[in-house]
Amino acid sequence: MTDENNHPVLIIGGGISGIVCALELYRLGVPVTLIEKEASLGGLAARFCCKASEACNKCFACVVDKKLKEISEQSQISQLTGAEITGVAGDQGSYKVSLAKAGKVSELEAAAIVVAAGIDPYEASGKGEYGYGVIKNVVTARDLEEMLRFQGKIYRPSDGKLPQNIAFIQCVGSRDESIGNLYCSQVCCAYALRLIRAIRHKYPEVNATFLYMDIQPAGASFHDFLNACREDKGIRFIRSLPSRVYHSPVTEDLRVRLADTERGEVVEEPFDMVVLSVGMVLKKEAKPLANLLGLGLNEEGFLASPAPGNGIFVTGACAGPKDIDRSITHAKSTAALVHNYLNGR
Amino acid sequence: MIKAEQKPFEEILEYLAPYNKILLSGCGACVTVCHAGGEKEGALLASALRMARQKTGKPLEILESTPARQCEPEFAQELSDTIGRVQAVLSVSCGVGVQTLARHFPATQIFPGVNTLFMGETVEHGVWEERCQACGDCILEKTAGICPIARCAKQLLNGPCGGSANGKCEIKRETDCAWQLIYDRSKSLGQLHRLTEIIPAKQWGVQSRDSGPRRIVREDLKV
Amino acid sequence: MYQKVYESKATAPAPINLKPEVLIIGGGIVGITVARELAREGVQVVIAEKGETLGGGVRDLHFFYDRPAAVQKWLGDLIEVVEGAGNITVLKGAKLKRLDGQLGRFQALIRTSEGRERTLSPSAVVVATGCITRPAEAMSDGGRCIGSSEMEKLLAESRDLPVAWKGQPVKTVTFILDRTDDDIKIHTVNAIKLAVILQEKGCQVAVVARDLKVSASGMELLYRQARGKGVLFFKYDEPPVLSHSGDGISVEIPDMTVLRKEERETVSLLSDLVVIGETFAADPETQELCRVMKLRTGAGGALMEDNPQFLRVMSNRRGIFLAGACRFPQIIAESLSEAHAVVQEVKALLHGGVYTPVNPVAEVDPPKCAVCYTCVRLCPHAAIGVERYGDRNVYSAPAEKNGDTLWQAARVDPAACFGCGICVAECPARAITLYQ
Amino acid sequence: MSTFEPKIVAFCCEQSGLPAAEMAKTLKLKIPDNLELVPVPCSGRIETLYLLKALESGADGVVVFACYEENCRYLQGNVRLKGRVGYAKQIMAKIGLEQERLEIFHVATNSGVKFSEFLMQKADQLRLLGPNLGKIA
Repeated sequence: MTDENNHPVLIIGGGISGIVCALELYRLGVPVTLIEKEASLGGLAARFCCKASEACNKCFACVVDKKLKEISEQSQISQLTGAEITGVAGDQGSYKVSLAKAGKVSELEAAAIVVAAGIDPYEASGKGEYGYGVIKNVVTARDLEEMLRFQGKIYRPSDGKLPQNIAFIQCVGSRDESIGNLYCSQVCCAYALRLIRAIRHKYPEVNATFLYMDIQPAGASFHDFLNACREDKGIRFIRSLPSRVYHSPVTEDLRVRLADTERGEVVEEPFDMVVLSVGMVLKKEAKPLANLLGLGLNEEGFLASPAPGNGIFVTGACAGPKDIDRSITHAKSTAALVHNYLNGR
Repeated sequence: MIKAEQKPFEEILEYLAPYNKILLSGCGACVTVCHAGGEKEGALLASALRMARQKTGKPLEILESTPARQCEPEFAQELSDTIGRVQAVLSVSCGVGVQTLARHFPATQIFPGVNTLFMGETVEHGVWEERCQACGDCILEKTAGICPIARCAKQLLNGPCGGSANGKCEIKRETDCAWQLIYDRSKSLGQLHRLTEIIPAKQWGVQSRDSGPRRIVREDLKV
Repeated sequence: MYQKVYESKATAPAPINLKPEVLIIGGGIVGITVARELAREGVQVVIAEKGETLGGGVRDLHFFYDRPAAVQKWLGDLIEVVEGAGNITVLKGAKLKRLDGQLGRFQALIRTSEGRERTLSPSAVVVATGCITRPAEAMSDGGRCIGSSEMEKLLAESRDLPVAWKGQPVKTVTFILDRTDDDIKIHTVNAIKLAVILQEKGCQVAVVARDLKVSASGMELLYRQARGKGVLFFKYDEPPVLSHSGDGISVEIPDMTVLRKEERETVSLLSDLVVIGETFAADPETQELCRVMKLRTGAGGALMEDNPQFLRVMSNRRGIFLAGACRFPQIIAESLSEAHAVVQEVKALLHGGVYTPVNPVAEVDPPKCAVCYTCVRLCPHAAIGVERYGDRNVYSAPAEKNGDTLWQAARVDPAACFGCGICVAECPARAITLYQ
Repeated sequence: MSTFEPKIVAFCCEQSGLPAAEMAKTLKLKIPDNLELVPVPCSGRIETLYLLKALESGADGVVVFACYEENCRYLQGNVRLKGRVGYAKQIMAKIGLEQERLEIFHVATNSGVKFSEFLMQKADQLRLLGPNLGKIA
């Protein structure tokens, strides 16, 4: 193992962005220390499921597992899990970072720091009208991802049965003045539609209703994918965000109050399950970290890009909502910039 | 090159029924290129035969060999040791290779594993089409390099016939009319006048098969 | 035998030397950004631009949506840096006619508009050819219905003056989105950006769209800002109806804010100008470029399908990278992110100056090869060619090259081989082995 | 019949099937007892002959864990494989072997659960089908 105190680049955050950034810097021969607060690397995206239907739907979740494997085989990259940054001293090109790992405090020197703190999914209970956390059969898309990834099936939390009729409510925590999140999380339309297609492929009998404001594109093949969704008879598109989800404590069935644009009236429609497409917010722990590093927040509440030249970089979704694909591209480009910086350019 | 395809499996199984040890001999030339009888296809056939026989409770032992070209005597000779150890040979080379083996191993049954179909070209990967019927009297200079004997359903020497419609053959609608192709290519070459010339009926007698196989003899080459 | 996927080999493939020379095809924003970054690293860069000027599609833009700077000034400064850099050569009117060889020994033949030819031997090639824009199908007479880039130009030229079009003042402008058959956010970004500027200049602006694609950093805020300034937004399910009305165009659209269909009134937006975003399409020349470079094309003739394994910037061939709108039209910030990712890939490739194949590599046994071209046709990485070997004797050919005899066999270039084994499985002579 | 435990040969693409197998192992999911994993760099590496040879040399069922279409690391590997499996099935039909004994199953790196579920189902199916009579023990 190389001397841990002699790593010029410190990457904070072992999610997909941090991992890719570390791997890319390693390819350029730059010694890296990757710090992750949790017990293992991977971050949020490592708990997503494959959303393929007949063919790959380009959700990029498999790439995360692949990169995770790549870095686990890379003993040259120093990986500190379960470690937290407690202090940062020094400036430009010569930082002293204190970190706590398992109660022990140590200090690292770094010529550059990359912040890849990541995001938290929006805490859906903040939108009380949808009843998340109160009504059993209201789940988040993230819950659904984990069901599919770790159990390979979907079911109603109340009775374990396969829901026949699911409503997907978009923009939960995004584009929402009432909670102060004035940005589009950019990923939710695509992931929700991909989940729907994956579920409909596995269970053709399940119908889905997609309740949205505007459909946001995601990548080169999205156009064809969206057309396939529109042609799918089992997916109903309704441009209306519901005002409330009610539930029957007896049957655990749900009623969603929405404006049905097809019928031209406000209805309360029954569903077996409601999935909230939660958006992104800056990771909770990123704010104290930003304070330590003297980083500000931008208008959308994500980490603002620091002024160039002081050796601090921000990459991935903590700099603004990004899907896995664009987080990887961003992390790669950050690696090139860090390398430039270290070479005095 | 020569194009071939594998014979129906049941047919092969049937004539191999009396044997329990055979040689499957492929060929590294034409039948390899058309994926009919090279090492890969030969091995597949061997594996299939072994399993089919195993199922019937009468196992078949198969030795495999793929000489570079079965139609040369030296390559055929290379097989003699192996052939001495088997009861019969299944040759997945063209009909020529089968006969070369038959000539060199008079005491051994040689069975064909493929049907030899035609001399043709690769139209695209996995698609082959007939181009020459070896009439022995080439007229391609008159027909803009497109052979009506091989490609016209009626083998017309002066076409097209009345059934040609929209550039397609009347016998099989998806086939291009050879004479339409000849016309189009002659036109683009500025050689349309050649088509006003009547091509006389072929002297089939010159290269007749009524006295047995056609034969080329180069006295200067003989040893 | 079915377990035998690899053979082991004592001798590893020889490392391939890589000179720091890179060819960039396309001198748009992505091409020049990659050039500038690589040149800073000491790489010799040649930009082959098919037109006579650098800048590409960004030349049609005048305003950023997310910052106040002027696009043309920014672009001009960048071009100046690139054209002034000692180790960047810019070839204009240049087209790639041939690309032979593989990683480390690419041979590129470029013909410039004066008919001169240049041969280059870059270690890596970056394709950044962008896309083309076509005027959207608008009203047939072309009057009062303009493209988004024409509106940008109009605004850039009018500066402090009120907006005028063909000498007539422009008071009302309507942007119509989603008339083109694609799902990209550029149109929304441009429309809202221009709507804010127009509204500030005293025009009444409306934006009519099926979906407002605000999935870009800061766009939701800009959208709010636009509404705050009085820009009207209408959404439609059925495209709006356009008709001439006096001196202007009337855009008619049902008021979707009323839920009951039968109660919806038709809103008529009388507009001095209607702006429709241009269609972005793959450059038809991409097809020829792909043929020359043996690259794959995806949907609509753009470069490369959307395969997650390629992480946006890789192509099917080792040492060839893609970025920007030649793959998929994006907003500037996203294209630049890809440009820097390409820089990273090229830097990582050239790092150390040699490429050593690490993956398994396929190898043809020449005497067994029937030269059927199966592998050459099927290799997804264009790594196999039929080459002449030294000895004409088919049955004892050494696997060394010596170009003066006739006998040929397939040969896998170890630098270009990805080690997938597709050729191994397809070879009808079973002449190819995967060595680890 | 009750003691018959079918042998399954599972070709696993190293880009998808193998990581899925590893995930199944990590999550301690059930897999059939008589399973032979054959890692391949890409499902495109699997020769038609390998499929038959696996059956010939003792497999009761052969499964190929390949990447989803449009997600092949080598672009065409899984598409070429599809053609070969089709060809192998034609040959199996001639031999008189049940088509269920050979199947492609698409997975991704993160499909550990699917991997396990599919194999358990396959084993049940093969148990009902009985031993492969073409195998040469």
